[in-house]
Amino acid sequence: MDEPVRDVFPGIFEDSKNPRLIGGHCPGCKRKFFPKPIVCPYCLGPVGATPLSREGVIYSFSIVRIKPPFGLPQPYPVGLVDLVEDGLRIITLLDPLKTEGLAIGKNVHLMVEPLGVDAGGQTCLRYYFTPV
Amino acid sequence: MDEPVRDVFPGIFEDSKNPRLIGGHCPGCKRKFFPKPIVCPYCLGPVGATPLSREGVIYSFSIVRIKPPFGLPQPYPVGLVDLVEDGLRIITLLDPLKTEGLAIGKNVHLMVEPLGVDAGGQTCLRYYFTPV
Amino acid sequence: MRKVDIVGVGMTSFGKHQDKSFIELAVPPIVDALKEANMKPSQVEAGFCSYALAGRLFGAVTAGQTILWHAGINKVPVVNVENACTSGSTAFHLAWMGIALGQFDTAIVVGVEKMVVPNLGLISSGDTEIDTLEGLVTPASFAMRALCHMAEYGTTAEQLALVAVKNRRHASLNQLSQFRDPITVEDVLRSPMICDPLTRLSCCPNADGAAVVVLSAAGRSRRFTAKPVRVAASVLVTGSYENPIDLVPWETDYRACKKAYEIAGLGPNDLDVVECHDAFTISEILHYEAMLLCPTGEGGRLVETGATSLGGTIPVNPSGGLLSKGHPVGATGVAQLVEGVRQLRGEAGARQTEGARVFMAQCMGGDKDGDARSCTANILMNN
Amino acid sequence: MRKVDIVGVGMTSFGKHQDKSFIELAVPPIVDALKEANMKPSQVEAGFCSYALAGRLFGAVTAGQTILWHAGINKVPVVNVENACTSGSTAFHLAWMGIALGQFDTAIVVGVEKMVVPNLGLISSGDTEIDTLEGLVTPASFAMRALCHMAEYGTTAEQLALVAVKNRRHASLNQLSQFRDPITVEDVLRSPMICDPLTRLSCCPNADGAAVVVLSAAGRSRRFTAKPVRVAASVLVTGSYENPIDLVPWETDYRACKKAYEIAGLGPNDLDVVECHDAFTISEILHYEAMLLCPTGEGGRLVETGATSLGGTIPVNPSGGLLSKGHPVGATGVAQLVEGVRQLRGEAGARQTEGARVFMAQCMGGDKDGDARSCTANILMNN
Ligand SMILES: [Zn+2]
Ligand SMILES: [Zn+2]
Repeated sequence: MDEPVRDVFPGIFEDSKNPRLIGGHCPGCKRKFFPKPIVCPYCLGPVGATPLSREGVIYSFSIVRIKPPFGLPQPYPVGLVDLVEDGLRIITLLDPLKTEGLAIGKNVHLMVEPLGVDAGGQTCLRYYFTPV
Repeated sequence: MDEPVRDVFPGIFEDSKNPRLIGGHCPGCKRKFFPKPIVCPYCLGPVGATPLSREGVIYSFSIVRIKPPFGLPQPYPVGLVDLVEDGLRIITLLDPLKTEGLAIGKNVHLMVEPLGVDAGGQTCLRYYFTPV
Repeated sequence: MRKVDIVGVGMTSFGKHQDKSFIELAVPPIVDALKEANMKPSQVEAGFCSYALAGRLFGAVTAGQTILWHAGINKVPVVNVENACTSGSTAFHLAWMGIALGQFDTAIVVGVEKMVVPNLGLISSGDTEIDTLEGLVTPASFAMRALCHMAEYGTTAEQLALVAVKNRRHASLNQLSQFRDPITVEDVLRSPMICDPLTRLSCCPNADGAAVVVLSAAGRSRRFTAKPVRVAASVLVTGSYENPIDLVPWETDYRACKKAYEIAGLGPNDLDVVECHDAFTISEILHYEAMLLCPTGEGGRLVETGATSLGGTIPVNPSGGLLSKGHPVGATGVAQLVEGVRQLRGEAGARQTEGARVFMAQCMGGDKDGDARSCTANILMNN
Repeated sequence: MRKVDIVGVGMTSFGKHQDKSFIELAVPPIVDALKEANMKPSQVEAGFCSYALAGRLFGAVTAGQTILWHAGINKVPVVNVENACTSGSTAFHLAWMGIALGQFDTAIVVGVEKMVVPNLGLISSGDTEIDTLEGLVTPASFAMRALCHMAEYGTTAEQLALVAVKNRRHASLNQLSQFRDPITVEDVLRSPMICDPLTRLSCCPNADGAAVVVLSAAGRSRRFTAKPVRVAASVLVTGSYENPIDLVPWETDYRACKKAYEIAGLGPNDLDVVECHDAFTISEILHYEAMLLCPTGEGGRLVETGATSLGGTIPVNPSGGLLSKGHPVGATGVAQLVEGVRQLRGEAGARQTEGARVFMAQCMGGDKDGDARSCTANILMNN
């Protein structure tokens, strides 16, 4: 049997049929974070793990046309996406098959698929957002 | 035809039948240096190239028994050798075939031979001192 | 707090120096700067050396000590500083601080980087950071800023391109710049797309280079030079990294510049000439706004007016900027100050800003969560 | 010049931390040190972070900013410092300088390194330096010092080994040390030869680790802690690199320690406890002599008397030293100060030096031409 494909970075998403990014939540400050910080930067208290919204809105984006890092497709889009429910703006890969028609304000949702390689050069699961 | 074997570092020795290290000489300060510095550190004036003495005396040494860098033999000796004529004490490889009988005060003389690889992994000429 | 002057400067050309090692590159401009300052190596009381990539590329450690030894400087405190693109301006800040506060009377700052090497790869915010793993290359983060600026303020691709065109025109007057041939807006727009909307000519090239500044307590600076240049303010800050963060306006940039103005007791109208961190065309436009050369959102229109060209009301990047010179990371922040000193001394030749009395250098570096990890603002003036 | 106090410290255990990234390693001791100091992140006015190898190993740039952000510290000046084995003590020196001279009132120093990684390779003075290419690995340069010391002063292999035995005995009392099982002189002498006469147990092991110190202007330190520890002297020097240079005695080492004594107005007899840079057994013996704990050449006999053991007249490396803890380069110099603070506060538990009032930390790093490129000496005391 094949070994399961690893996550690009440990602990940052759940890979189920309906994937979720795993952020942090400070019970003291009521703030959310992505990725989950080591402690809460506001009160230095412990931070719990919390799944984040699957739905986002593009704040800004670009299409990277140079030779891609980590075995990503050429070209690939990257963006800052607002997770409106969580009050977070996160840096994320966007769907490499949908470089056309991206725009500020466009609704996107989360995907987790095998895509590119990790820092060690192994095929891995990556999260990205795709236009709805 | 084979390409000529490169020097471990450009410009630090002449590889003739009687090899010489190439040091620096400041005409102002009358000081010698090895390797040749970019300018004279004492007066910041230009430094000429000068061949150094082939004969040296061991000031101190050690035998490196760990996994060697740059494809050197295991073990290999390294030392600080006084070039008495030049008033210089220099760090140098010692003869890897003569790790026995090395001692402080022992007379040594300069050799240049293909030995190990350079920073780029290519076989190269290296200088070393061998017991007389 | 004591006043501090720059009493000598030196720099290599920026570009390819394939024949020289990282160490060899740094030594001649030290010798030049000391000569200019009429200062002996033994009179230098502290050394600050900046390089950001040589550890990774060449296994360099404590390289500043070796570099300074080559120029006859030993025994004194030497510190090697890394602060991404602000490495050089941070080294300068520390040297200024030590003199201003009386720890030493003279100091030398050496910024150096050798980047035109086969194994350079992409420069990112760290190989194991999630942003990097998710494909955030440096030009993309500036491309996203550009898109926001265009959407929010109506800035055009042509206005962005004009930054590169202007800086190349300036560079044509600077023998030390890597690229000196004039380019047009069309050239910029038609060069290969790197990260939409930034084309190749919208991004600064790599370079090898070194730059040096020698500092003295102001009370002693006339022993060294007839033309000391005063450090009116030296500011270093890090980002706020608030989330959600707005890409424009750039709070960290505004904060650093504002603090420098306050310390110097000056405002944007007092500036005669500026060098800023034009790593990308959009960067210069953002920095105009942070330096308050124009209201937020007006940067694109400002470059269009010609105000920031040589001969305009406030020339920006007379040296040609990073866009023309290239960006040897550890040297960049020091080279900006070298240009400032030459402008203030009236020694900038064909690119001289007439009667320049006040100069500002703005520098930024290190991406994190849509913010900069480091930003410096240094103001120099004649006295 | 203002007086400066240490008001909080923290450190990880030194050893293998395979589950933690370089960044993750550094954050918990910051949190601990701030708690100890009863200081909020927003009260920290400047940050100095030291790492020497993370650029090479992980492509890290401006990592200090990221580390400090994780502990809630943003906006303030942050500098990343590299000074080989003295990276941490140099970062401390800069933080001390900024407070002593009034640039800021509080500062944090974070030293961190992650070295237990597969791709570490040999640490040398730079991959392209001639010494390195000619086979000079770091243990060899200390082995040559050992040989000189033995030939000139009659120091024995057993005396050298006693340094490792003593430090391991100390380490058995320190939960944070990587190696804690007692060893004998025979163990040291029979462990595999690395560079004659230095065996494996004569050389410090690699480690991952982080250490943190929080500083305050003395006038305010009681707001933060009931047990502030005063910085009596902080000295940074570089080598003289004279040629020919004598390997023993080590002029640069003597010069740094002498300067620290002068600034503190103290002498070796005033010291109660010491941490020094025992990267190799011979190093500690050389440092005894440079710190004037004994006359030149007598270091081997000093360790034999037990004077430098816990319970002796001047315990050296009560923490277990680099030989037991390991040597995470960027963290080492800060960890020495953490041990000093704990000793002076009377919080060192089973390894406490009774009534310790004055502590010295000596650190050295970066080989060049038979000299050190950097040497620091810091004296701490109760007040
Ligand atoms: Zn919180
Ligand atoms: Zn000379």
